[in-house]
Amino acid sequence: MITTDELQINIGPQHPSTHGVFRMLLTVDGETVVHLEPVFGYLHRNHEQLAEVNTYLQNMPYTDRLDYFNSMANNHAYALAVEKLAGIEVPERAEYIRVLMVELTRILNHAGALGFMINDMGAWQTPLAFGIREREKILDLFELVSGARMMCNYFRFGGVVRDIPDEFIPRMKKLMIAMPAYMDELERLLRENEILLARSEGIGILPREVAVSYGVTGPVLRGSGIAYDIRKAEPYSIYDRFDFDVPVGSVGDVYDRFLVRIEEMRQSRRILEQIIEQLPDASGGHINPKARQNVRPPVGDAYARVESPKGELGFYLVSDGGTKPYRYKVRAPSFINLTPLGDMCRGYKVADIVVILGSIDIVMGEVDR
Amino acid sequence: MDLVVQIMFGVTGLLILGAAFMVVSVRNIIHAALWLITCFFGIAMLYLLLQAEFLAIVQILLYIGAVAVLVLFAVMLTRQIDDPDEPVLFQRWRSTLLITAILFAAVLVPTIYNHNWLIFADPQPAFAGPRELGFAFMNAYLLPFQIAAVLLLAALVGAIIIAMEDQEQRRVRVLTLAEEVALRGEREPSPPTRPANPQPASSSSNPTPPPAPEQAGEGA
Amino acid sequence: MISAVPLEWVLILASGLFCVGLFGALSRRHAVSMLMGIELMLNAVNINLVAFWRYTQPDEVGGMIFALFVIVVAAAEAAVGLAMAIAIYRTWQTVNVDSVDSLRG
Amino acid sequence: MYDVVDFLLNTQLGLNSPDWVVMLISHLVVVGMLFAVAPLQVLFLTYYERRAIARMQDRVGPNRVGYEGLLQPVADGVKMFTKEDIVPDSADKIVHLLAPIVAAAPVLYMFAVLPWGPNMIAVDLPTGLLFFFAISSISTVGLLMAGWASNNKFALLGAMRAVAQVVSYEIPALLSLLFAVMFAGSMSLMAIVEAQGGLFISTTDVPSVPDLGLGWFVFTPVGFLAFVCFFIAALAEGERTPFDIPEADSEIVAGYMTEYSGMKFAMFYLAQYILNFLLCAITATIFFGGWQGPGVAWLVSQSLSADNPAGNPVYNVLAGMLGTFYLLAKTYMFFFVMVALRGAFPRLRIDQLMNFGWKFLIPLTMINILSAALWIAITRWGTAQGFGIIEFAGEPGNLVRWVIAFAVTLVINVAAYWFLARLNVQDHAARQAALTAGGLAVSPPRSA
Repeated sequence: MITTDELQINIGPQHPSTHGVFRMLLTVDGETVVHLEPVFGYLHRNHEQLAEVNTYLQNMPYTDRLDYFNSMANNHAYALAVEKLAGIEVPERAEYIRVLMVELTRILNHAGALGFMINDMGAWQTPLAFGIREREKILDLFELVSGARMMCNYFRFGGVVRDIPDEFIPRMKKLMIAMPAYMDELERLLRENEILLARSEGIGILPREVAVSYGVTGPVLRGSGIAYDIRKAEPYSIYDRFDFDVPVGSVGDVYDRFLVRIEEMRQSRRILEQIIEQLPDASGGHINPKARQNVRPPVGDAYARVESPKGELGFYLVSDGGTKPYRYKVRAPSFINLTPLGDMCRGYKVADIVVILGSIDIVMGEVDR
Repeated sequence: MDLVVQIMFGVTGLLILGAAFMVVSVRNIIHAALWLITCFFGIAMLYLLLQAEFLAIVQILLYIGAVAVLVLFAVMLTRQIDDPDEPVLFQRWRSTLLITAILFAAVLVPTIYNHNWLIFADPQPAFAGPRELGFAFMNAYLLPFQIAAVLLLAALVGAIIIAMEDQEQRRVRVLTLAEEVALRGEREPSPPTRPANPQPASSSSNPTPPPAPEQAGEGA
Repeated sequence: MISAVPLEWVLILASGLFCVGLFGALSRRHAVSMLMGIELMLNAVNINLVAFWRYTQPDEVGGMIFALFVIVVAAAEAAVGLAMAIAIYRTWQTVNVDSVDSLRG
Repeated sequence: MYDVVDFLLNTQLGLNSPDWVVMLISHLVVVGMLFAVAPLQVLFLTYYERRAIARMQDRVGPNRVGYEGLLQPVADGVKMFTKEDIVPDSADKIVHLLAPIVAAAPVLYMFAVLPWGPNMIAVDLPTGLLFFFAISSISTVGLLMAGWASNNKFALLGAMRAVAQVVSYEIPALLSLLFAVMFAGSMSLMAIVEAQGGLFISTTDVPSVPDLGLGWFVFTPVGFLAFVCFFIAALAEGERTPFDIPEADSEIVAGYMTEYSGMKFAMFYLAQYILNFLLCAITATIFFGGWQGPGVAWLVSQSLSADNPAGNPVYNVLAGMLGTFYLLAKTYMFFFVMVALRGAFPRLRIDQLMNFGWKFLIPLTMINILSAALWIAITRWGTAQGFGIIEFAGEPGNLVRWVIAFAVTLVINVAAYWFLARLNVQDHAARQAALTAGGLAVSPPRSA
């Protein structure tokens, strides 16, 4: 009603809700965002260049640090790329274990992402504690198999570094019995809370055409109504053996991204159930014994992509026949998903941008690399 | 006891006049507004000395809580706080000062001293609490009370109309992405109601054509 | 109070406040500053009203009522005045009343 | 308090002190109690809030300093005192220094009119309720000063939000409290509490009801609706979740407090917690009978006073203690509600907050004033005011009138709530439909 001066505000690089060192250069008119420019690169640590002076196996722990929430998924994509480049077979049991780990990762990532996002909306840590609680249980399982909770470094070319221990499957079954109740609880929290609805419905709409033109992937794209999932579109590993659905939203707002994430957790649980049924016994081995870890792939290039919890994660490798990759490139979903942020936030209020940012679910380790 | 009251009156008066003087003389307009609040506070103290409790509270509630905050707000909105090159006062401020000084010293003070005020020799203790005021408002002063209400309403409407811009001049609202896309007509309207659940696209049906796989997507 | 402080003292205080307010209203260039000067003058009037009520007619509420009406008018005046200051600022990008002397709307 | 001091000094010790000495001593005792209680309250409130929220989040909370962490607030206080006081280089130093004082001082004044027990009040102002809110509006100035003087955009935005929110929620808060003034016929908080004796039915409406100190205003439809409205407005005034928008940590860091550290920050913190405590206390006082409760009235009747010179001063003390206990119990209950809300809910957006206040709360409180007037007319007025029709003879007459008033106001309030809620839901639904339809009525794109 009253024309006010436009004001420029820096949100970040040090700010409670930028999920890392990230800056949003904001032009506001009153409380309305006129322009938003995402500025990143503060966390750049030379990941891709570093990879070119390391051997292939030495790079495996580095991929953990990309998206530190989902080290298993990163490992998977990188292992797939190297296996494609060097032509390494993976035993049946190893494939199952890999998919099992990756789907567990998806559940823990979505639980954490939802918790953090509601935290950004201003809830004082209780929803975050909800998310973290479930994540902790899954991290316990990861600790059981790999010895580490976050930086698992569990995958190897041609399999996984060691077989799952005996008590793993019973503990996982116990966890999975509790899971539906947890997911229902989370969904009720989202669907029935008036304030959460008011803060998420109609906020940060990303129309489907725009989403496609930006190359957005993952739950953000599916929230905009496009059923694109690499596990379906270009099944890798053994995903063609499982029966699961791809949830999509209709409007493309924050609320749809909520619901898509919750439904994806349910579908992941469905996959986990099928894995437990079909898991081959240990006789097949957890790693291809012929696969050399000090791999020396033939000259050529390979691109492998997986559906990481945040979207399409791809590794592009060029080999010159040596022990180190000649070129190493990461297609990081957080980075690509972050590019439409400026457009998505325009016209909304200052309070909404942190929610929109939270709903994109970025990890700055992956954005800046 | 008299001396105490006189000292209190003196301190209050000095506070009022000093703050008022700062209001008209400081350069920074925010500081002027803060001095104005101090002045209002002093006046509330004076009302307490004059045993007008209710008025003192209303003074604080309305002048400090509403008018002064409104002034501060308006100053912050206009944001032209400090322009060191521009003088604070008009060119002719000296003549203005002279006029007001003459008004004070030659007109008001002699008048006040020369007039014979009809003061009761032995006035009873005053009490005009909310109950007495309420009766007065509802009986003797009912019409002025209602006129004041109408005045407030008119001021409210007037302020809104003045501060509101003309429809043509109004700055166009910042469009959100969805509105822009809808405006460009690139998107056929989606169903008006949101489905109860995100519909799982059946695994058998062919999915929407995927976006082109972006190898080395962001163009390093 | 009433025996210790004569009515004249209060009246002189009020008239001093009035003169300071008048000076502010006449000589400041900033529109909001002028408004503050006017508020000071209105307050001076209020002090007068309350003083007369207290010293001459403490058994009636008329003085208080008038003071309350003045407060109401002052509030209305502040709202409209500030709206005008904002309107001026929007049109001319300044609140200096010297440079706002054209009669074009 | 006056009676007890008078009894001790003049009757027991035989000092024959003049009246003003007794008055001064009795006031000083109350003031001293308040100054001892207020900071301790804040210390305990922070500890209580942290422990309660920790319990909601499967954590333990502070449990290291002292028994079960009870000394944690003291340790925090020491930390605050010894922290470096950082003033930004471009800040307006003096205003920056004054802002926390201006924000904190008025809040302490508000204790002056709060009744702690029968005859336990620092100053029984005839305009106590108005004083309470007038004083609290001064701290708004402190927030604006803090926001402006810090020369920080987050702080300025936070201050703007704070002022917009506090000023616009003062209206429903005051409007919803008006009913108590009408019911009790006074703005004195003591009188409002005293009007709430009885057993579910206030003795002011039906004098024959046994006085168990339970005739709280919240048991009437008018009082209940006002309570709900006031508590929501109090959440906004005290900047509590879900209305903690001015200091939204995930958006504007800490709002107007962003550039404050050390003692100045502690002052803001102190002001906020005292304000929260006082808002809870005023809720308890106006809607839940304050110090009223079973037993207080009996103790008061046994105690020493001007009307009852034969009373025992022990009963004065006992009545005071019981009343204070009731008040604090109620206050802590409301504070727990605040804490639970903070642990459960995200915050609203500033425009949603404003919409809620102006479009829902204010109309509702206005209708509530109408119901209050009807209540007064039905229960109190007689032939003199032109309400002879409902004047029933005899003692049950009052009860019948009370029942009629209850029914009428209940119908009005429920209808008002239903109507407004429906209006707002329709509004919301229309906007959502426009949103999902993609056919938004928008102004043409901005020409460069």
